[in-house]
Amino acid sequence: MIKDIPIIAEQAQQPRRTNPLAHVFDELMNFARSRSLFMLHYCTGCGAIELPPAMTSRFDMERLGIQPMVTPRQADILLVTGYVSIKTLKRIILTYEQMGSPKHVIGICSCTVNGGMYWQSYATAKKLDEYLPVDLYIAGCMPRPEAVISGLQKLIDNIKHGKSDNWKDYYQRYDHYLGNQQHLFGNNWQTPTDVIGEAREYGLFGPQTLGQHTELLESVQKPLQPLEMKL
Amino acid sequence: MTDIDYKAKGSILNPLKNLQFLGRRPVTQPLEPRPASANYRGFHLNDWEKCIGCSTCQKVCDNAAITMVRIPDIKEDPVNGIRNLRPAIDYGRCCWCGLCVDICPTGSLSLSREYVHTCTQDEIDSYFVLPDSSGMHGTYGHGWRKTADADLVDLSRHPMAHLEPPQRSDNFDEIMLGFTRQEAILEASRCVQCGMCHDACPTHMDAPEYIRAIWQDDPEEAVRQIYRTNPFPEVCGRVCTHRCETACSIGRRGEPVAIRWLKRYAMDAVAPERVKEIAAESKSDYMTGKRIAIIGAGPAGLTAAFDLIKQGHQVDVYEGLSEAGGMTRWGIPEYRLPAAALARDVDVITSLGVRIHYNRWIGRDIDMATLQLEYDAVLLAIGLGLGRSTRIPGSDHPQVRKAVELLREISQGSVFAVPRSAVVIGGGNVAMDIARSLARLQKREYGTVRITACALEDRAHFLADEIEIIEAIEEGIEVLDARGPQRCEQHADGRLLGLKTWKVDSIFDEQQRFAPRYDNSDERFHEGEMIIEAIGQMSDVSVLGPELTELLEWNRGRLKVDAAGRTNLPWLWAAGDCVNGPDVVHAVADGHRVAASIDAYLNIREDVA
Amino acid sequence: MSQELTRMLDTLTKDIAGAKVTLKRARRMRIDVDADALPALLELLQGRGSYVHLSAISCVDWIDDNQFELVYHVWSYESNSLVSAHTRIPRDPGVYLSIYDLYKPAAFFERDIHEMFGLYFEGSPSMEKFILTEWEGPPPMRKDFDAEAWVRDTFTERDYNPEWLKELTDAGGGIAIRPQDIRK
Amino acid sequence: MRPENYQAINHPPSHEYELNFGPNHPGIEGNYALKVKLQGDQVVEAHADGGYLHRGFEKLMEGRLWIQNIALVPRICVPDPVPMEMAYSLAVEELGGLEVPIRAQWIRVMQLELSRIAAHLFTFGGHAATTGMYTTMYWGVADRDLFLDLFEELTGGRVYHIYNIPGGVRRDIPDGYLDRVTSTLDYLESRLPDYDNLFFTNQVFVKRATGTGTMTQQQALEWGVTGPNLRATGLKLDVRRDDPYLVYDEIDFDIATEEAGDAWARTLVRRKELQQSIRIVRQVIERLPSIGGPIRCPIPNPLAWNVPAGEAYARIDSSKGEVAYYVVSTGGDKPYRVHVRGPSSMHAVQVLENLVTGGRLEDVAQIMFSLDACPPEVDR
Amino acid sequence: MDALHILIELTLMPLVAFVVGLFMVLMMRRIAARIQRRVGPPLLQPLYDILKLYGKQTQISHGILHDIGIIMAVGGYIAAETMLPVPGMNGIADKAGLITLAYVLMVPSLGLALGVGQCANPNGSIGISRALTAMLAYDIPFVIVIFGVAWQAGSNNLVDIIALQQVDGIASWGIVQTPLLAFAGLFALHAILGKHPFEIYIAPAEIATGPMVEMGGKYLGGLFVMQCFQLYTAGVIYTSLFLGGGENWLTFLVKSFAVVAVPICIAYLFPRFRTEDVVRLVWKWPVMLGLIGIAFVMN
Repeated sequence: MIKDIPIIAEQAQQPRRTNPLAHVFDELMNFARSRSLFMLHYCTGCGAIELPPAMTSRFDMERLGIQPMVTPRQADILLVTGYVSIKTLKRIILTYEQMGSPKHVIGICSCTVNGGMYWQSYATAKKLDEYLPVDLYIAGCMPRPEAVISGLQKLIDNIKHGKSDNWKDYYQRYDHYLGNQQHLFGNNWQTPTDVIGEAREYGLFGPQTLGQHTELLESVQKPLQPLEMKL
Repeated sequence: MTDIDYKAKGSILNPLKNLQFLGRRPVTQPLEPRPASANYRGFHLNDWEKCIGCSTCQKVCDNAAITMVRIPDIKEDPVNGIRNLRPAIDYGRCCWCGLCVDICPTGSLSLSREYVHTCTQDEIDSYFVLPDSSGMHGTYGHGWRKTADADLVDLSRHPMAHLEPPQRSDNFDEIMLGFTRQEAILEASRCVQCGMCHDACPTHMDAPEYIRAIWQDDPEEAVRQIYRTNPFPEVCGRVCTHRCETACSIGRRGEPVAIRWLKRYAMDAVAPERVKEIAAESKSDYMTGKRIAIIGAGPAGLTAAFDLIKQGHQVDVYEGLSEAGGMTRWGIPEYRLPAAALARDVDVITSLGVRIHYNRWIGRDIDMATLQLEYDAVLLAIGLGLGRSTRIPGSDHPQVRKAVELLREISQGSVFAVPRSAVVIGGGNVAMDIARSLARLQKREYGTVRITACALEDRAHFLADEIEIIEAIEEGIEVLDARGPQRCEQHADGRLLGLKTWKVDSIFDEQQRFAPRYDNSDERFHEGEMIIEAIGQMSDVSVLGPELTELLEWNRGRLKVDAAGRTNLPWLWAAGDCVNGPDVVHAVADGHRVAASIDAYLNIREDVA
Repeated sequence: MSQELTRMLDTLTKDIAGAKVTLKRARRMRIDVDADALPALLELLQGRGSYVHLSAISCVDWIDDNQFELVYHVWSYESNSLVSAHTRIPRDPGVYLSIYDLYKPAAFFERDIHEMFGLYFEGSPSMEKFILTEWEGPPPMRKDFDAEAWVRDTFTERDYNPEWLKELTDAGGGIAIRPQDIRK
Repeated sequence: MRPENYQAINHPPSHEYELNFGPNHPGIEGNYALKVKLQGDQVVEAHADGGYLHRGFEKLMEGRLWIQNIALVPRICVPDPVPMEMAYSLAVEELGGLEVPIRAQWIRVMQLELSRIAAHLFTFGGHAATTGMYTTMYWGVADRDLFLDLFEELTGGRVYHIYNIPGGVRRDIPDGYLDRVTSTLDYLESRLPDYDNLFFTNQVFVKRATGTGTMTQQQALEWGVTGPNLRATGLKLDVRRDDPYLVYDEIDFDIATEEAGDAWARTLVRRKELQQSIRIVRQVIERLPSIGGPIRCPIPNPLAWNVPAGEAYARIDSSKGEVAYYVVSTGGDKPYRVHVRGPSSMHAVQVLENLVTGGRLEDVAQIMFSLDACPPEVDR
Repeated sequence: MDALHILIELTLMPLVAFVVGLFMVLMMRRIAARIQRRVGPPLLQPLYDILKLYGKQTQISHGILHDIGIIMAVGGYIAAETMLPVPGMNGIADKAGLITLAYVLMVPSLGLALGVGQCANPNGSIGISRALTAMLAYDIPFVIVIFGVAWQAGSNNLVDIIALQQVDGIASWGIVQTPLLAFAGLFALHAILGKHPFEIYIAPAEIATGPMVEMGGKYLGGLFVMQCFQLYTAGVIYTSLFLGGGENWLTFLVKSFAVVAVPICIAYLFPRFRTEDVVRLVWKWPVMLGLIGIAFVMN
């Protein structure tokens, strides 16, 4: 029972829209995007303990239009809160690929930058940006809710000005990210999402989308069993 | 506090009572970050004025987040223990535990109350920060900083067993009894391994390494580390001027690690025979056939001998007196450095094959020209055997003595009339040595001590070690500061009465030249049957003979040598106190330097040949 | 009270060959026992000594002796005391008996020790991996697994190059001691 | 999107199907997973799946100095980190023969109990949220934040205090701190009626929690349940009483118990413990000013500290249950082995699996939160 | 009334419903925030959310039924809006009766069921089965209430019912005339809105937001729009049935917002029931009250 799941995406960016209203529309969309961020409710690491305070009454993220969402399909921002064990990293990548673009990754705590506290641990990945494009880092171990909110304000600002589009990089340099993922997870690594196909759809297919790592992926790829699909 | 029967109390309408919150103010904080608490652990601050670059913070950092960065603008000052390194923090590692602050020996590091930093992927380099006192994004004031009750650095030294004044004041027994194993390990554990001592030491002893070895309860390894750079550990373990301890980073705020005593502990803990084996470990099997003569069996000469013999050269040492050690043998009293300890050091050196010819006085028993002919190289390490005179009126009286000469007599056991009272001129270690030696003799002979030591310097600037002064006072010696000697008063019968001094206003003039000014209204008289001048020593260069003296170049009364210790004559080197002034460890360093130079010279000559 | 406890334990263990009871401090007892006798000891402790709560099973890798030490910490709610039963088994082949039928919590600890040390427990309900399901290396808690070296081989460190560092390097300074330089 | 990956799940003939609870699931505390096999909405099988938060603490600790580990240990249980620091410190103190000054012990007790209050408030919020009552969560977390403010003032950190080191605590209490603790406690007490109205006497919640995840005394003992969960089955057992550490034997408090052993009883035990903790902290506030002296005994230079060889087993009652550290030293500057026994390694694995099986899908999350399981303790 | 007029009304009425619905969503979130002691979202937050969701670049569809399901969900409500009279506009309310309205209101749930079924996510399936159970539960009191009101008014036309209630001021309002039915109606309304304690099919902690689990982008946007319509519909139906409808726009809006505020205020103070408890409760109290109310009406 195979179902066809088409992607209804915006057409690849038009070369230059002549309609002056289009510009206004883009601005409006950027503004709406910046003021409405759904955050994926996924406690990947210990920094997540400061998210409930940031969400709840004392620091109330909803003032900025940010609210937690439960499934990746609905989320716009993925907060990677601290260290990512290799086991979790796989889920984070799956989750990230399932999120709808435009999507943003925020690396919280030291651990997402250079390993942090667990720099000598065999169980955690050290640099998040090797595996996923990161839009923003918030320093701290763990950052206080105020710091998280300041970071989110900066993200809002960047989105408003159309600057925060690192998610495109994942499509444009998929080979690079896939290579790092394969290095860590082994050569049999694959995800249910067809990133290359999506890159074509979005007009984000770049010279580095394909490469030796995607070739390797093609060669080992096999249809996933339902249970494996869910990992 | 009563227990509530929650199930019974509950009504379905209970929660509706909380609709009151519709009318209450929210508890939400404003969006701007709140000021953090007074001891918040935020981003780092570092006071560069206080920081000495010891990199202890780097060692305690559990996340390997600290990198030491060299700042070319800051001047290195190894003698005072300052490096031009400053810590840089990787906030991709840091966990803000504040251990670096709590252990910082100088107290320069602290954490600020600033906690917000965000950046995009392109700005990720901003996670690597060289903190100074201005904070990450502006000064937010100190948060977590060092407090007295939370210091992780152990500021006080472990006390060593020693003889109390009643036990020691009438004999020449060694005062310091040495660390026990437990004490040594505890004292060694204070070390933070910064290596400031290594940099400050003239001979660059690997103090952090041997301290670590002692802490690991491996004294043999400690001895091995010690012998890499110093063949006089017994001596240096007792009477070294310990510049290492001056530079020690722990000493910035507390008592420095007792590096000198630890060295002595290592030597005490290993049997002399085993020490010999360890010292011989790196000796070359190959004999070069070169012959080197060394004049003077003091620390400089013997160190050079030690190095050269290990490189396979044949070494002959000519010593004018009956025992080796030079000033360490004759100039330092037994209670500070027992002759047996020195003998052990010398023993190790001779066990490697160094031949020492005693009682061979250059110019009397053997002359320089002969040496030049018979040997490939000659090293002059004759030390500072003569005392200087103050040349004040009356100083030519026979009972006005030079400290070095008197000390030598005491060490040699010569019999002389012990004065009932004495005045020592000088405030250096030699002055204290002679004062305390005489005090012991007085105590033994007469049961009382009547000795006055008067120094030019005021108490804060005494040249002698603090502990020497304290112990001298404990032993009943009157130590006076800022007294300028003016005249040795004689009785009409020629008997020496004592010394007249004036108070010193200042010692140096504006150009920092020696030009003492006195306040003659404050005149005092110090009674003394004997006056001992301990204001400095000089070399007995008469051994060179007039011919050689003419040939050599001189610099203000001292032999002029190049950086490697070589004189202007190609076959002649000079080393030790006679070149550098009095300091044991400096002499050792000099010995190494000269030995390396001689070795290089001999190798080149061999190549040419 | 502790004296009584030790006496009680002494009588309890008198039939068990090689069992040695030491009182470490108040409420902490240590029993060293041969590997063969441990299940019997635990059965006695549980049944007659009221040590019903298995607090933990700890494993220590004594690689120099080529042995694993297993420490069973059992607590008595009646006498309020902890008995740590120590036993050693050879590191190779690293197989031991499960005590699941005595203490249910053993299932977790034995499973944990199995994946962390590679020590197999016969009779344990599940020896499947739990935490390290996606780990392919050797059992990581073994002393011969050098985690830091593994990390060095697998990951790279971030190479920062901020402006201030460039300026310092140009001026003749720059990075002097990296943190990894001081680690032996 | 690769179409073949979107197959429907093949339902087995018995109409059983599997559902993954987590790791990304709001009904799971932290990053943890539960694979449940369902028949209708009846759970027939449950398998816990951990390791998402695994960092290899025990390995890391073998590679760090004794003192460096104090920065590491609080991370083993994020919502309630203080008992971790404390248990580690107690074990090292026992090994090193360190005598902790009395003042430090009282400060530690205060810190432990404040941490318990904060953890319980957090748990109430989480538990309420699993049943959809977010207001309790919003309140609970906001009120917990006031306690984090207290911690921040005392220790310099909101969540990771890194405040206890072997030998004592790192800083003395700031001026006027005890007054602020008192006023925060007063505030919390004044809030308790609101919480009672909203949550503890809320009949809908009572109805949901009663009979959910019930275990008997016998089962609880057999499964190695500890802490509030054990006390909810009617057993008056508490490490603070039975195996007193610090100065708990000088402190007057009641052990809160309930009989039923279900989610409701567990919540109520925590509610009562909250009051007991307030009581304990008030006793500390009363006593502390009269206790002078240092806050730490002298410890050797942390860079060269060889803790004498030996082994120690330190137990502590955290808000989740029995925390224990088994520390082995061979006389080196680093631990030879540290074994962390987190209470959740029982609660989140065996106990949870047992309680969930046979229950309903809608109760899974509630059971997990009512057990107050803390996955990082399991994963370490 | 010519066709053009009807057409204008048919366009305007959903638009008005949407705008009012946006503010109802805002009110809901603000009330929640207030009870939870926080500030809450800014004024236009509901609009931003919808705009953003429609502006997402990735729009993942799980098949044609998925699309149709959402269209049904939103469309059902749009159709319902045209049957709810507002001051000055009756739309097709005078042509369609209450029974039609009740049927139309079932369309969104069914549509959602259709769409979610396509997603092949077990959480969604469980969620939708719960949603249908809930529908089954609340429809019975709802129908009873409608029946009672229609019996009382002697008409199943909302325009007539409103007109009847406006005859004599407050005294003629349904809430005064038939208080039991009005209470049952409020109960049913609460259940229709699916707010706590009846929020069984969203239940994030149990089934990770149920039907919404695979919805992203504009599909979720559709659900957000649907939520606006849902709140509006609930408020307006109840206002029309029991509060005399809107004499003018001001009273109309005040009444509708007030009606919606009641279940929302309650919702944030209660946890959710289990599924069977919902059914049991909804079939017990509102049905009982409704039936008694009808008995009174029939007398």
